[in-house]
Amino acid sequence: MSVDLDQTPRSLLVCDQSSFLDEKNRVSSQVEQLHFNYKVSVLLPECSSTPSHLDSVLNSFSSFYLIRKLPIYELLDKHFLETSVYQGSVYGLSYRTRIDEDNCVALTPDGRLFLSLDKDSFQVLGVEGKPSRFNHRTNSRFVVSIDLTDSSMAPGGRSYQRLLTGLRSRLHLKTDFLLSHHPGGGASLQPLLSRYDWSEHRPEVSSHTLTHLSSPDLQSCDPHSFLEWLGAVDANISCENLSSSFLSSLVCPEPKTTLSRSLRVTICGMLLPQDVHRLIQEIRCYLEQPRLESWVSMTVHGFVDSPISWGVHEHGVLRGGENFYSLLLFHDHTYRLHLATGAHDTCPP
Amino acid sequence: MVRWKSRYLLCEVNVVDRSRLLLLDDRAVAGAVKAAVARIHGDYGAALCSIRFCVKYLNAHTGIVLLRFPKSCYRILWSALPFITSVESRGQKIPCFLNCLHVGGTIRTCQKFLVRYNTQQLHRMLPKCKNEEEKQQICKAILNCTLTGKDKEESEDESENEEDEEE
Amino acid sequence: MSVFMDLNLCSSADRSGLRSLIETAAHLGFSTVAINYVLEPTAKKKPEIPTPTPISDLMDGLPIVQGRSRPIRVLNRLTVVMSDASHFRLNAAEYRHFDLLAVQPTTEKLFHAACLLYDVDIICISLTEKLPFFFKRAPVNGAVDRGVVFEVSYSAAIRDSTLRRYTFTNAFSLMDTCKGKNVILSSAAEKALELRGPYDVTNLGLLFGLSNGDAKEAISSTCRSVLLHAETRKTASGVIYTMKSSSESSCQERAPPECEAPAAKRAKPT
Amino acid sequence: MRRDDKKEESAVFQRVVLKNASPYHYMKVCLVLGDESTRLSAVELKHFIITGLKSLHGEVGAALPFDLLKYDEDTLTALLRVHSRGLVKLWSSLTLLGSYQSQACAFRVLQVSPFLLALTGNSRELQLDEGSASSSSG
Repeated sequence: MSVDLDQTPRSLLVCDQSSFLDEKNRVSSQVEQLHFNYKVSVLLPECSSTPSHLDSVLNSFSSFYLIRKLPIYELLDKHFLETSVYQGSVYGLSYRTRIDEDNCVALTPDGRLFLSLDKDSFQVLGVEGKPSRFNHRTNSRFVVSIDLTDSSMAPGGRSYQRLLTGLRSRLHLKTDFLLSHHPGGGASLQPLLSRYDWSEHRPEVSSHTLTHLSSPDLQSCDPHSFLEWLGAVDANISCENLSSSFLSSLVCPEPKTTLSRSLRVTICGMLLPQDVHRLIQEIRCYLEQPRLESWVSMTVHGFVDSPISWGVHEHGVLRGGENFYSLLLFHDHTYRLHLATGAHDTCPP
Repeated sequence: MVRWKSRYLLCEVNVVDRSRLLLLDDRAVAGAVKAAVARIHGDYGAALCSIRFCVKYLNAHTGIVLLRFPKSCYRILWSALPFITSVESRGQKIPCFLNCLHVGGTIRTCQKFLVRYNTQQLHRMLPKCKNEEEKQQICKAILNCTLTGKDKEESEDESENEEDEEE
Repeated sequence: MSVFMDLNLCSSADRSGLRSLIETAAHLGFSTVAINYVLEPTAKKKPEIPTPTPISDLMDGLPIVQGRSRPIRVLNRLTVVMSDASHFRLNAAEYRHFDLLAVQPTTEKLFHAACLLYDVDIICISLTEKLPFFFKRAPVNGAVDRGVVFEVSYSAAIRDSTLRRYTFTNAFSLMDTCKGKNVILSSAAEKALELRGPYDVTNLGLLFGLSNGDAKEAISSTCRSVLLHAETRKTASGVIYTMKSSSESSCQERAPPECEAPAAKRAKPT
Repeated sequence: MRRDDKKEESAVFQRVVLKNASPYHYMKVCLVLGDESTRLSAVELKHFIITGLKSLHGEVGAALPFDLLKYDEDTLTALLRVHSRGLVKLWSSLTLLGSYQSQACAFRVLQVSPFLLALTGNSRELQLDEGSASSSSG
């Protein structure tokens, strides 16, 4: 044992640079793989009001439902499986549960159910799972991952029955649950909703005008300074400091330019990757017209307490469960993508 | 049996007036180290400095001190040593600074180093003797001391008894 | 990881103070807290073992844990400060009123006995004075094997600079001996402003010489195993659990909610 | 700190993975005072934090550079930036600060992250119960 107060937990930042015109670009798969998005924030330089196209896309983001005290075995309901899960594009995530403390549940659009359980619950449930990757000395957290579309999980089958009785009569897992589905998928959630206390929520859109914003040179700026600057813009932090100032020495990286009027639009709630993808397409159209500044930046934050982040990779919280990406789009269809995760996470795709 | 791992720092107390070295004692040096650590590293440092810290050996004649720190935090404690500017002993303030000569894992390695170091010093000093007679005297004195092992001379005394290593 | 717990909130006669302590703990994100009653027998007088105040008397409804939809769980704990072996009575019936049992030995002999013999859940180390003894590996390892945990409380370090130094020194030598295993971090807070959030406590654990993972376990998983250990103390090796049928209603309340679970599985510490 | 280029197929597509390279950590903290009417200015708050650093980590701690990026006097909420190497020291001294001008106080650390952006999108802050929704139950 040695004393080292200088160490901080791991953090990862992946920087991709490519063009939408390049066939190998993977933006759409990277966007699709982050299933549970909490907040999207778009920064439009030299823009005074939201362009109507963007506005309509933002306002057409799918709404989501909050179900209070949903018993998780309801997700295995035969009717629900047939009308929703098998149709695809159903997103579900437990709400008001914390991944490092409580039992968390996630339902992904491809019909997989993820349960992140503490040791007691896991043993009581009695279903096969594996220890969490982020256990420390003892195995105190377990992850159960079930493919509901698999033939062995068909209603009536043995493993289906085992899970159902586990959830229904042994574990009694009940949580508040966020549920959403993509309208194109054809799933219907109403039968499930009608049985419980639920409410419908629309993602909240807000916009904010920033005047006299200094911005760094985006082509030469290093990733961390760029993300810091973007964070400062999002958090309304002034970069107008002297580097010798007592209170704060945060400055905009040189060389910098000043943007007279910029617009920041944020949308918050449980957002679907499909909608985010539509937004990206719309921003690309927006960039095609000649403008004063030829870039737009978009940041997407994932849910901190989701059992998975990108794809099916397990996600956890050590001190903060950050998982977000920031996409910087340019006029010439090139882009820069920064994907960041905290200590308990795998490398983003 | 598992051993408590320690680090021993062999330091030299440098003063202007060598006669005042004789005023030093273990407690004064320990106090000066603790005060410096508390000033530089605050409560946290002061707390670390009370775990198994002690002045293992002090030679007031030559100004050699051997400090023991726990291995896990000796670096942070060591970093405070340069900030010692004086040692207060018997009501007197002795301006001095500590010069760390060697860091060892056991007292034995420190002792070995000290013997070698002092031999070097002797070779450096000998040419400075005013005449041949003086040189002879010193050599004789040293030889006496090593042979009998009982040193009353003021020359380099290496007879530090080997302290038992803690188990 | 399991839920965050703070197994030491100082009890006091001031009920509103205690209420605000529990409320603050819930607000900070602790899901389980224990109210600590201290018994300090001296050579001259032997005080009565206190009976814990039922939570229902203290507050009407339990506060909701922040960011969650369930209320906080409040336990009772007794700490016996021992300066003599006679101060701790094995199997005293009065101890059964408490969910958790802790001892605070003040001599090396008693520390040795507490680690290896006494049927307790927690061994408190007085962190606010120079320890009269060193931690030896043998008794500490014995305690680790038996599932008894050591407690380090931080609120003294908030109050005063001298106490802070002792806290760090003693905590650090303890961690050196037990290598971060079987340690819980708790507040021992008397006032609501002496409580700190779970992640803050984790970070403070680094200064006590714990690693990131160990520090987080010290307020979650290890606390959970303490609770399980406490349950096995009440039961026959965690296999059989007896309840008096006459006072069924009161017992039922204290019995943990997931009672249907196979006892053997739940009772295994860690 | 490690920097490894996973692949570099052409000049167009480039992927760089930065591990533990974040130079700063960001903290969102809130000061709770025993007497709720007391107000601090930004300079006072920074001095107060430095006092805490000095008492816990001595002169080395007092010399630790950190920035007060944003401060709201009404809610006593602040955003701090500190070099990653100094995070543990700053955080621990905030934790152990117990009194401001002889009144009890406590710093509540709301969030810590190596990315400033993460502080603006914390899903734990999602509140869905307060109105704004067309609610129905069945």
